[in-house]
Amino acid sequence: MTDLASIEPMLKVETLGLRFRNPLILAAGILGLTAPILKRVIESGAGGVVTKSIGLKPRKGHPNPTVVDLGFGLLNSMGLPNPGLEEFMKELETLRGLEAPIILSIYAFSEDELVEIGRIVSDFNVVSAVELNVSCPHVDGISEIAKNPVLVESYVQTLKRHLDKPVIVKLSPNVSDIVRIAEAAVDGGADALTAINTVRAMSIDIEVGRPVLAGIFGGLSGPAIRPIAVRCVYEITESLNVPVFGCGGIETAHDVIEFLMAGATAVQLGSVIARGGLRVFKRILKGLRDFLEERGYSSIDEVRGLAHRR
Amino acid sequence: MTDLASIEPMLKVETLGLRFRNPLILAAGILGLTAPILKRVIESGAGGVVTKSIGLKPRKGHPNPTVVDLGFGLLNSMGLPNPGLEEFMKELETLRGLEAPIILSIYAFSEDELVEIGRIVSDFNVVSAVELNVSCPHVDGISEIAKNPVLVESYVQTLKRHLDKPVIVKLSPNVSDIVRIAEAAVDGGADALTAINTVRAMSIDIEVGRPVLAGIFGGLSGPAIRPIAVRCVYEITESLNVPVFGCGGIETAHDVIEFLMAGATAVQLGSVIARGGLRVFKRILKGLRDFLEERGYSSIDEVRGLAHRR
Amino acid sequence: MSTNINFRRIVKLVRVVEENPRVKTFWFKDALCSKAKPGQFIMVWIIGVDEIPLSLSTIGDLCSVTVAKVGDATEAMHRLKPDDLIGVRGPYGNGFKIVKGRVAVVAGGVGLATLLPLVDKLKDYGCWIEVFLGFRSKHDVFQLARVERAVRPNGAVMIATDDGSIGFKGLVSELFETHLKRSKPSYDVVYTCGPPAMIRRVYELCEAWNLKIQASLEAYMKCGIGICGSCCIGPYRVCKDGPVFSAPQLRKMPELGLYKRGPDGVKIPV
Amino acid sequence: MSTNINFRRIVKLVRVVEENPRVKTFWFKDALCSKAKPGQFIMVWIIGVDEIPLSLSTIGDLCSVTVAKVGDATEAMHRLKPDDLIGVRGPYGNGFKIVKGRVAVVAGGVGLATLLPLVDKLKDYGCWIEVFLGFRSKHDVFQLARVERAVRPNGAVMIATDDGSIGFKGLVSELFETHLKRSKPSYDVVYTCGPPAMIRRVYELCEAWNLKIQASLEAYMKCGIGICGSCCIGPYRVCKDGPVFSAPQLRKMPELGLYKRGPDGVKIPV
Ligand SMILES: Cc1cc2nc3c(=O)[nH]c(=O)nc-3n(C[C@H](O)[C@H](O)[C@H](O)COP(=O)(O)OP(=O)(O)OC[C@H]3O[C@@H](n4cnc5c(N)ncnc54)[C@H](O)[C@@H]3O)c2cc1C
Ligand SMILES: Cc1cc2nc3c(=O)[nH]c(=O)nc-3n(C[C@H](O)[C@H](O)[C@H](O)COP(=O)(O)OP(=O)(O)OC[C@H]3O[C@@H](n4cnc5c(N)ncnc54)[C@H](O)[C@@H]3O)c2cc1C
Ligand SMILES: Cc1cc2nc3c(=O)[nH]c(=O)nc-3n(C[C@H](O)[C@H](O)[C@H](O)COP(=O)(O)O)c2cc1C
Ligand SMILES: Cc1cc2nc3c(=O)[nH]c(=O)nc-3n(C[C@H](O)[C@H](O)[C@H](O)COP(=O)(O)O)c2cc1C
Ligand code: FES
Ligand code: FES
Repeated sequence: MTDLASIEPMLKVETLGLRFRNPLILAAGILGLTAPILKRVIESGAGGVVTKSIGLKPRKGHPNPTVVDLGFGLLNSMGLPNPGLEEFMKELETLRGLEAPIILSIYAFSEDELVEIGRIVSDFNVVSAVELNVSCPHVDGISEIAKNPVLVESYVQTLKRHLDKPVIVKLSPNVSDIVRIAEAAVDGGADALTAINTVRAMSIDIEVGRPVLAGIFGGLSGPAIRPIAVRCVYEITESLNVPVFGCGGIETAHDVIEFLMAGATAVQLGSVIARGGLRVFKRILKGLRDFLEERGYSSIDEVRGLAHRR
Repeated sequence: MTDLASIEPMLKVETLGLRFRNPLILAAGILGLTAPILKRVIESGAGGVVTKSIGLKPRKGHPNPTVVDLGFGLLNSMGLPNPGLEEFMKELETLRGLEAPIILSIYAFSEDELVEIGRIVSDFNVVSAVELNVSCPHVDGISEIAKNPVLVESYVQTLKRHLDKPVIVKLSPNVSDIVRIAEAAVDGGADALTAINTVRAMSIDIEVGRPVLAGIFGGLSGPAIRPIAVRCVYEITESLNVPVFGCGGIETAHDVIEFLMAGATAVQLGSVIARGGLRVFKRILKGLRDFLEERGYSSIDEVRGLAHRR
Repeated sequence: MSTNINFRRIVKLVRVVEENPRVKTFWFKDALCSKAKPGQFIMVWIIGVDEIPLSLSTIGDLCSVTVAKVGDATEAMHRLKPDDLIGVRGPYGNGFKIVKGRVAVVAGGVGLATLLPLVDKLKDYGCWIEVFLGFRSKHDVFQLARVERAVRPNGAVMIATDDGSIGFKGLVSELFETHLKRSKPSYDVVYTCGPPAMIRRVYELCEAWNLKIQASLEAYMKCGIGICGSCCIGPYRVCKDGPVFSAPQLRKMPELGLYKRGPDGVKIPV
Repeated sequence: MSTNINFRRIVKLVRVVEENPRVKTFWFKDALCSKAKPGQFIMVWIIGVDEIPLSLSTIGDLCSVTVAKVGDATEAMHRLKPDDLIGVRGPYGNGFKIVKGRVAVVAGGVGLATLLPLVDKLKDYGCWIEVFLGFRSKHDVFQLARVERAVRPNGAVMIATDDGSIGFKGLVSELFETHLKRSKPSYDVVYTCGPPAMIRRVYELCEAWNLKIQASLEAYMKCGIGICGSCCIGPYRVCKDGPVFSAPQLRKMPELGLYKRGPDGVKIPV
């Protein structure tokens, strides 16, 4: 199974005018803070990578503790630490000629910031697409955006107007009606959606009577949120005809198939890397190949959306 | 530990003008469809019980499969099966003189229905309080109510106007801002809140390419949602001064303390009964007593809200 | 493979046997079912149709359920062919407690399905087994050879049919009563499964004759794991506390054989 | 008790020892830390203040961390008294690989803390151990007796201080270089921990003298479990792939000893 190339025909995904050799994409904020580790993730088998969410200015993020393992999921309140766009583009410069598209995740506190980001990134050809994070549940000024369809449409419109690359909008599950927000994103010009970001949550250390995170609230990820994420992907693809990257609690090839059947175009992996390391990519790829072969499917395109049949 | 009476002074909860001998209340829709099993739950140690959600007319609920175990939680789409209010009141008639308050859970598709329910239940003294379920995530016509603050306020107001009993409003986590909905409920006259009902979710059986539930979407309960529920209880009690029943994923005395520290007045137990049986009440009560004694607390009142300290 | 019995497994039907025009047996392989106890049941997902409780009628390397056609779900199941898929979860419930000695087995109709693995096991334990089988007519008899194989030479099989087309003419409870009166046998236990009215009658006979009873009951089920409350009879959940109940428990079920509950919890006279 | 090392345990400090005005050792009991390997670290929650990585400086029934006061979190930690609580998770990281034979241990400042359990263990394995310790001045020396006990009679301890107040005057890397030049020793491995510039120099010396190296590195950490990316040096995560690295890995870290990264990932010259 060192031979990724041989399984590419079964697993490749073409979307947004890009070619992913397989549907496993590194999720935003997972490792993607430096170029050498992104390169290593790609060498480990990822079909694509999303970087850490980057803003115009450097940001230290929330104080520690920022990540807690709850067993069935992680709770994090990283708070979008990042070195700022300019510094980060220098970092990415070294990443040319790799076998997987690089998607830059960005966030902005205002549409003015988006205009500037769009202009700067348009000419930066290391990056194939941009994922707009409007959904981080533990950063004031960001978490609110994803809840407001008017704001989402306007943000996406502004970014699209100033950015000459495909835009993926990353949605939040912490909303009354995710389809409504998805529609707003598409109306604003989103080329694709990612569902979902983490679920707003918290945990208390009862020995000391305090929240376990310094930031009090955090985002829940991992297996616990998978059924929520699958529901979101299904609801969106039931209503809208737009590529959706499924994300949330994926740990196995089984889980990937579940998201594909729910209608996802490809998937993103996050928390699983804490438990499974970078080996997860090859392990899951092998599992996908075995699943397809055993059931007589010739490619993942044949399972996509299957659960929508009536 | 057969002696529940001896630990009552540490564990009793007085709220809504009612006296619960301990903070462990059976959650709505768990077993509470017949009188003899409710009686058995109380004999097993529950400090109070909430019945199955009852409507004006009998309702068969969704077709099977309606309950699926995902390991870290349950997914259900019961669809509010119940024999209708009149039939159910006959059922409850036999439940007098028990050691724990009986809370009637109700739902209504319109305010007219609420008026009628309020009138009927006002004189029914088997029931100490009413929990209004506006939050079932898999029944059209109900799941929408909890998302709309105007509707919630109006529903609660109508019920309060026609019902001479304390009203608890059961909130949904499937909203953009649970505090806003909690406020609306309190503005409408709610005497207390329950947080949370299940989280809208789904799962797909990849062997057959279909949703695992006949109803496609269901509600996620159990450990997976505990950090979401704790967050909701904390957010509400941070903003509002109203008794909150914490509910979601509680399995151990540890979890109960976590909810109390988050600000809950008492808690409700649901899914844990699938794995732990009716023994869970006594097991948790023993755990609570041990926790309090080991840490030198004289009652649960001393831990309540502790995590809100700055 | 997971050992959580609640996780649903999709299994392929390896064989479908028509027992009689109303009853079919469906064979499949499932590791967890292979370890079930007699009297346990599984929740069977008839894909796209329904999920219903069915007793395991064979427990072994291959397992089976034996199903009477009585409504939508069972009719759909009867249309399934070898290689078709079903979903199973479980095994659930307490199952029968094996009592070594002299035992009676009283089965009504497809209730026999539930008792078959018990009879197999009782034979292994060397019990003296007297089996009373009730059917509508001789056309409804099924798995008789298997029962006779299990019982011989240490026991007896007696049959009652409503129309008298074979054996005793009348209800199996009447056959059982007649036998009790005539032979005054001292059974160590009476196992029974069948329609609720029959079970109630057998239970009453056991009370009168001072015999221990283990009765497998039925009730409408949704969750199968003891939380939804739809299967309650008296203070018991049939899915979790049962489906097999003893006399002290049956005494707390005044409704037994009088009414059952529908999916909505409404009482339906039986 | 759970065996998930990621679950945070609240432990009581049983003893706090002042090693020197800048360094204290904190003792506590924790089952999972008792099973750690030398060179592993834990994430310590200084409640209400910060969570920081600290190497285990003793691994046994009682464990310890030895902490230099360098900023807010470590200052707050220095204010803690016996019976105060801290949170711990881990142990994390790969730890040192034990090489039996003739080994050098090169420690700079509080980097010695990381190497102490290693020295204890090397002694158990009967290694010949030459320890090179670097401090600012004689007032900064700590745990010297423990090191000497572990080394004697099969090895030697050499000290360097910046001000020459004890031992060799100069950097410990200079002392090590001098020793290499003079004695041309053939170590089976060189273990090192200390400030990045020192590690870089020791690494260069090992490359030049063709010696195997195991260097324990530091980087800013948040998650400690290999997903947040804040501790990356070259293609490696210090928390998960490290903190102990060998020469082939160090060769892929051009930034080593030149710059480190802050919490925001911005490069800071060292
Ligand atoms: C523990 C247990 C073991 C059983 N074992 C067997 C068996 O081995 N063989 C067999 O043929 N039958 C068995 N049954 C009965 C079987 O489950 C029903 O016959 C079947 O569910 C009927 O479904 P239907 O849609 O075909 O009929 P319907 O037309 O829906 O109803 C016919 C009858 O079946 C009952 N029923 C329908 N759905 C359910 C349900 N989800 N749970 C319980 N009862 C239901 C109805 O209440 C009604 O009395 C068992 C039932 C229980 C509770
Ligand atoms: C694997 C590992 C093992 C360590 N073992 C020890 C040890 O045994 N004894 C000891 O005294 N020190 C050890 N350290 C260093 C220790 O973590 C820092 O000294 C401490 O975090 C400083 O916190 P502060 O708030 O007091 O200082 P600050 O004023 O915040 O910063 C001082 C320095 O500490 C670094 N630092 C601050 N926070 C962190 C963090 N979360 N992760 C990593 N570095 C940080 C800063 O980058 C800066 O270089 C270790 C570090 C690592 C990575
Ligand atoms: C430590 C950590 C950091 C994250 N940082 C970001 C981020 O910067 N931007 C973003 O859009 N999502 C971020 N996420 C969310 C993930 O990209 C992903 O949406 C979420 O974790 C669910 O996927 P998972 O269950 O596979 O982890 C982060 C998640 C974790 C656990
Ligand atoms: C099988 C099942 C049925 C339920 N029925 C109801 C109901 O009728 N009314 C209601 O308000 N909540 C209902 N709930 C939600 C529970 O009361 C509770 O809010 C939820 O399960 C979270 O708690 P838990 O994690 O302890 O189960 C039901 C939950 C389950 C699992
Ligand atoms: S079927 Fe749900 S409790 Fe028995
Ligand atoms: S500290 Fe997060 S990856 Fe190392």
